Amino acid sequence: MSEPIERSLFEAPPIAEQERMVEAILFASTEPVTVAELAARLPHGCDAAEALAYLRRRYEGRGVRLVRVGEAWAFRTAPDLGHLMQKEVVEHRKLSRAAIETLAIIAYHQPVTRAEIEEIRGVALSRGTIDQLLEMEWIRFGRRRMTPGRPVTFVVTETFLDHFGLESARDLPGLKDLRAAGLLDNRPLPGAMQRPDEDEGEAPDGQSELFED
Amino acid sequence: MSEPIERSLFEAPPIAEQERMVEAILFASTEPVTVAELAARLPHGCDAAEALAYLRRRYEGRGVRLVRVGEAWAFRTAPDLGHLMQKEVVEHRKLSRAAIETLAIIAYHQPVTRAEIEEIRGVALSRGTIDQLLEMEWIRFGRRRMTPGRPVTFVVTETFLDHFGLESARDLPGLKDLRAAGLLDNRPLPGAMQRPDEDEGEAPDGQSELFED
Amino acid sequence: MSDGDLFGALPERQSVTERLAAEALIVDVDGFEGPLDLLLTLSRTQKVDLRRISVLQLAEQYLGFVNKAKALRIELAADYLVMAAWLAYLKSRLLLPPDPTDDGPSAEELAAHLAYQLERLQAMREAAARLMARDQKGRDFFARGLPETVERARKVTYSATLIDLMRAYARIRTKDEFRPFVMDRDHLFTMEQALERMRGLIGYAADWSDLETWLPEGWDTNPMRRRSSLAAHFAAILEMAKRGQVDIRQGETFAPIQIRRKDAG
Repeated sequence: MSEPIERSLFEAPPIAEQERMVEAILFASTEPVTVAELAARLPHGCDAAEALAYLRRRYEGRGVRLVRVGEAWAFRTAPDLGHLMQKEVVEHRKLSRAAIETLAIIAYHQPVTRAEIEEIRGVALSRGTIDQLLEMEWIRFGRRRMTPGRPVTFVVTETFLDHFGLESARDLPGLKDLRAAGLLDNRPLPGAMQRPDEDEGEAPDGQSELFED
Repeated sequence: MSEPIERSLFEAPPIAEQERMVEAILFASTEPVTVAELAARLPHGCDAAEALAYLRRRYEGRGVRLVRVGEAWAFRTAPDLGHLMQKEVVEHRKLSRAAIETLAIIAYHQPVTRAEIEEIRGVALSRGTIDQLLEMEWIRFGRRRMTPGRPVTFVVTETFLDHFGLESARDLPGLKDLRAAGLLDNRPLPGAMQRPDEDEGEAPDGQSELFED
Repeated sequence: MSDGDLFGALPERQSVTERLAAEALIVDVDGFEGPLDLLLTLSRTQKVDLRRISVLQLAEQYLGFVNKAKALRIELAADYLVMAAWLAYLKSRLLLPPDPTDDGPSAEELAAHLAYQLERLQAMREAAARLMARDQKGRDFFARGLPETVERARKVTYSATLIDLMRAYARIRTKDEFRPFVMDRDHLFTMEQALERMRGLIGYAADWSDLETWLPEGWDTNPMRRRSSLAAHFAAILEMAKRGQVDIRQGETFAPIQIRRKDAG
């Protein structure tokens, strides 16, 4: 698009360029933008209203439209495509401390039983916590432990690895790595080296497999 | 635009309509959307990759561009219009020189261990440097190295690619020249533990995997 | 070691500005990120491509630097001294004829490796600079500012990052290791102690009473001990209030804090 006739007497950019500018501003803005605000942000001599009009025409019939919200303008997806947005409507919440701790224990100690989780955390595990993690498909049931009562065990899933960007549970950093990354207070400095017993010591079986380095 | 020839034998919408749909989905999201996710959200029989190709062409030269980030796609404002966006600028914690160098070393040498980073910089990594980069989600843990001690490795993330406008880690500036100059080799001190035949050959595990095409 | 040879004489020919620069380095020793960084800076005074650097000359520049630092009584970190020892060794190896019985790496190989390390560090510095000079998100280009959500089929997703996960694990695995840092343990009353103590005593607090009357004997006179025990007991009763074991009230700002046992049921 080139409209040399539209060139302002000042040094305003061509209208096609002004349209690009308005497009970028409206796209990046966190709320609808008024014509006055647009004018204030465009270089001197620009005609925000005209650029808007061009832009609006350009998006006619597209998947996104330029719509007026009160006195301001914003991009919105075309109403007929609303059904595609269903997956977008997710509410993000942080996992509770209990859930994240339980998850961490399962990830590091898997396969692990409920009793073992409780022992490590030192508190009883509420039913909802495990249910929640199961529902999120971050953990699943593993093999039953061949001990009295044959308790079920928990392990982490592919979905879990995917979410945390891990290729396998073995790639989870060990305590030594956590210390090195500064995630762990290591006041007794190279603690991992000096007192290996504290790190690996009371770990249940599966752990040794994970951390044996 | 209408391309009746493109009509699929199934009930997939015309490609122009698919393009609109992809446009709407990508516009609605701040984060890059993977091709797989697009495919999952489009009606059955759609060709997300083809629709993306059309869409990318449509936005060439506009104020907003379609960019690739790893396996995903996103709309981003054209970099030449950054000056108009002062209002949107997010203040980043300023990275220390050590953090910036560490980041570059991880990006260019990935997957790389902490010891290798220290060897390249000739100085111990201070606590918190890796932590900071992890927290920014610019790096993550990669596969453990299959060497004694099985050290964890670090690699850069899609968030990193997105931040620096890179399609993939292969597009890092100057990567080819650095590799051709042998500056990305893992070359230990002569006579040090490793056998000399190990220097010559390939990059450490995984490196080839990441950069080979 | 004789200075009469070709390489040894070089530093003598340093210009005044280079010498000033070298002295400025000394003052600025804190600014260096380790011996390799210092070597890289010193190598710039040779004004040649890093691939053609004289490692021998560089070794001497470094040793000169370390000597000056010593003369100025500047304490150098151990790794600088380790590098100095290694460079002194390398220098002697480079100057002496090779020992035919030595089957380790030759002095030239060692020198070449050092040059390689410098070149690689320099290359990474430049790569880092190029990376940071790229257009960056949130500065030069921007994501959609107004992501859209449609009020339909609302689904709650819980998120957590790997950092959260690792911190959680670190917290569990090290909870016994954490201890408050104190210079003088005699004057410190911990929250755990206070909690332990209050748990035993709370049964007697049937009526409102000032928290300060509950401080242990011997901890209410010395100001430091008083402050520590008061803080510990305050934290302890907050914890107990959270567990529903105790009620707390305060008439107004800075008024005495009062506690009362909460009757079970």
